[in-house]
Amino acid sequence: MAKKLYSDAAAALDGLLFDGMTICAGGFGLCGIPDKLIDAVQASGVKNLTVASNNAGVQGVGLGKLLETRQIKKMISSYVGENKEFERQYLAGELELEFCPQGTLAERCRAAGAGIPGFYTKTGVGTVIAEGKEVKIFNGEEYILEEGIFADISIIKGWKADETGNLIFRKTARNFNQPMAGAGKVCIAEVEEIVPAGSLDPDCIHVPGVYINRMIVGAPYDKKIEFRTVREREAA
Amino acid sequence: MAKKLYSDAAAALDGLLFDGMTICAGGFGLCGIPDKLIDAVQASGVKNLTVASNNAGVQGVGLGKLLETRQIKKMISSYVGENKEFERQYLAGELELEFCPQGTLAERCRAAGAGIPGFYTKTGVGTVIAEGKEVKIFNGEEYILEEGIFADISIIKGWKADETGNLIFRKTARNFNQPMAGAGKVCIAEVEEIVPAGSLDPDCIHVPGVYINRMIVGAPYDKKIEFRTVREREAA
Amino acid sequence: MTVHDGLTKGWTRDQMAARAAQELEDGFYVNLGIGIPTLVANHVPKGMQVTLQSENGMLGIGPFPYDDEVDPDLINAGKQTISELPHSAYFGSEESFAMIRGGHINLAVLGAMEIAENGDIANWMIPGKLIKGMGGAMDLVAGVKKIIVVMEHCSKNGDPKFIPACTLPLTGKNVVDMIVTDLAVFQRPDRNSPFKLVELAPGVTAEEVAEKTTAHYIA
Amino acid sequence: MTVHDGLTKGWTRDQMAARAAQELEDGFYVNLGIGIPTLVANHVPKGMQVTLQSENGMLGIGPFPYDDEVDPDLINAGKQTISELPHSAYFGSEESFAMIRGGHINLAVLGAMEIAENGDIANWMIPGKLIKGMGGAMDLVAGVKKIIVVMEHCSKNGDPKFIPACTLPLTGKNVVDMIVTDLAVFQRPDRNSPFKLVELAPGVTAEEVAEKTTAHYIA
Repeated sequence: MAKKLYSDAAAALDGLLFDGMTICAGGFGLCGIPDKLIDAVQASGVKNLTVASNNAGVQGVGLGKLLETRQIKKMISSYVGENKEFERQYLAGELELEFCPQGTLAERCRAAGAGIPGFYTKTGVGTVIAEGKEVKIFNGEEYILEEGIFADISIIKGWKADETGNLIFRKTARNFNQPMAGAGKVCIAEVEEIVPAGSLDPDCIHVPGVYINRMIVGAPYDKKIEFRTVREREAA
Repeated sequence: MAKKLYSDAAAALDGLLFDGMTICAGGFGLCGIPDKLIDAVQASGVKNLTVASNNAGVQGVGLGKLLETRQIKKMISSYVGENKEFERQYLAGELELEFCPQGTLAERCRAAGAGIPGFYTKTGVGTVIAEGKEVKIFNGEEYILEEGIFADISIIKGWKADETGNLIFRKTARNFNQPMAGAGKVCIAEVEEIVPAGSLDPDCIHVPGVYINRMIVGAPYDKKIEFRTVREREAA
Repeated sequence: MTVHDGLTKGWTRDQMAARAAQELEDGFYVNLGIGIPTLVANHVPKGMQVTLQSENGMLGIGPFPYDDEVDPDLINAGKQTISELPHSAYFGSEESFAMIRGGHINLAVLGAMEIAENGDIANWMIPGKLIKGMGGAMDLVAGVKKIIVVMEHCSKNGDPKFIPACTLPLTGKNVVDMIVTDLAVFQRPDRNSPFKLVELAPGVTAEEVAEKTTAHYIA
Repeated sequence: MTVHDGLTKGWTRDQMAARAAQELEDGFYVNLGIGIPTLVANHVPKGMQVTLQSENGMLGIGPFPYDDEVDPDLINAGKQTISELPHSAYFGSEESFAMIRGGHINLAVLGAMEIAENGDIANWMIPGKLIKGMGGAMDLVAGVKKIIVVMEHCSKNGDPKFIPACTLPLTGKNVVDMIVTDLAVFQRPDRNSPFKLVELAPGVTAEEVAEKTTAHYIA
């Protein structure tokens, strides 16, 4: 049968990378980011990337790595705080930035994967986000047209997948990995574990295998926490 | 705390029904249809309904019941074969019918629930479905505008739910119940079992409780099969 | 498998399905329509992994269930009871058509009433007859990467079904990539090209195909 | 809970949050912004079931975890580690904003830099400063049924923040329903109506509020 599992990230990306390409990258902050695939994109040296991702990583972590090597030409993001190198490149005019409201970004990626080139939303009406966008009235209210983000590849991070690519996420590490899976012409997933077909509940598959073209096991993971917040355990 | 669980279908629909209203009803054929809620809608005598449902039931089962009592003014469906009473009323001009491609129907309901009043699709371009609809070119190709179906209520059939309305489906009984949950101003779900909060895997909730306003336990169910197809067991 | 008997001309329904199955590739995700297309499932080459999609919300359709395993919650798009496989996955209708519309399904095999030489297809409605609806057919032809039509070469009245332009209401415009009939196979490399006659069923001549076809094609 | 000391004027941050919490209703699904809005969670009345939504894909946010329960896969929209509750549910970002955009969240409490008398809000960008992005704020104000803004009445420079028209780039147009500041509460019954001063913080007079407010409102 057709094998989706590759030995490592470089092998899984082989033949898919080219200068000027568009990449959809899952993750929210540093939660659920496709670390190993980002490393391999960095190592490949591919340039002039347009990257759609909710955030831009932090310095030296996640997409922050691709910013350091200046491989990214343009980011499509909703929030890019907490990254000095991003700030520097942006202010120096070295980096293009398209701000996109978080929900609109998620929906634009989901739309592309679902064959929907455009949809109307109330988000951003009357703001700079609406500038240059078509406005249409539905039921007496204004909506703006937002377009699907059709990427060359999607890179996502899952928890477990079976050999056929049926994939599940864990807790809030799901985030943008779910809507971005379908947005690329090819979707490459890194997961913590590959399990035999039949191990996952068929009623609980987050991304059906049809969306997953290539996979790697990225374990072990050193998962980063941006803001560690805890409470005191009550005295017994 | 706010109680979502009602004693029976009539109680769960109390105060929500009115003549001329629009209802989104889950189910595919006779699989996963909200039987008990349909019975209660019938018993209420509410009239001139617009019902969005992939199919129209069969005679005496599912929405077929509301057709017999002439409570439906208009159906929005993708396939209405296998129903003589439907055929009779339609040919006699007593029933309006809006054909909607199955995927477009699912997406129109999902869109309404997601606050999207319209989206573009290639489905139906160049066919009668495109008549009167706005055409827009994206990337050199034609797409048509389809609008969200915003219903007064959604009636759906789930498998299990916890007290807060987190709900899961079973196998292909999920179908239209999933996208229709959000399309109504109020969503009423009938399920086979209510389980304590904490019994369902939080990573595997099909419809988060925020979408479910009222619930009933509809068990026991006498689930109907339209075409029973089997294979022979090989001799041992 | 049906073997051609050398006496009757052309392909049987099962042979037409077998011919369409030659277009399958390892790893393909495929949607099969009702009727002859369903038979394609019986001709998947051994060792090839082909995953069948059902529009009502399933990947990995298994065979019909044993009598004591029939489950009303487990049906295909034709509303027949089916079974699941180890790699099956269920999802809602919105997700099912997201994958169809989004071009993630490699191949769909469908029946048709008429195919036009430009690739138009009509397979859902005959004006004047009661129309049952298009179900998922319009979504499939609009979204799936490759569309194969399997149909009898002529209607019951003997009229050609591969014609210059469809007379029935369309299901999709310029969407068909390949046509398998009981007499022949037509194919085209892309949707800007005309169809070409690429194969004849046993005992069928190119002249006979030409006689029974009003569509223009490359002979 | 903070008790007003009778000496300092106006409400503390915690008291502002407590005031906003009075708008909660049993069964509400609520999204809380970063900063003072987060404190609203500490003031949910006993016995009332309020479910907190996190835009990164969770319903039912629990308290901060114990030190040995911290999980990098479980964070809120502010990227802080959190815990789950028995009725928690996880979903993707597309679903998270489907429920926000679709009007299924009852209430959002947000901070702001400026609120205009017509209900416009600016809370994401100061031109000339590095802009970090709007995150989910534009989606929240566009989609959530009721929007409460909790903010200091004046900026650090002493300039009014409830003003005739926003000077900063907008987050949303005519979307705010209620404003809770350290000095007063403004409310309006619907988005076609002007705001009305409905409550004064202890020790604050209507005259002082009028002095520190350039927006027109019903006194």
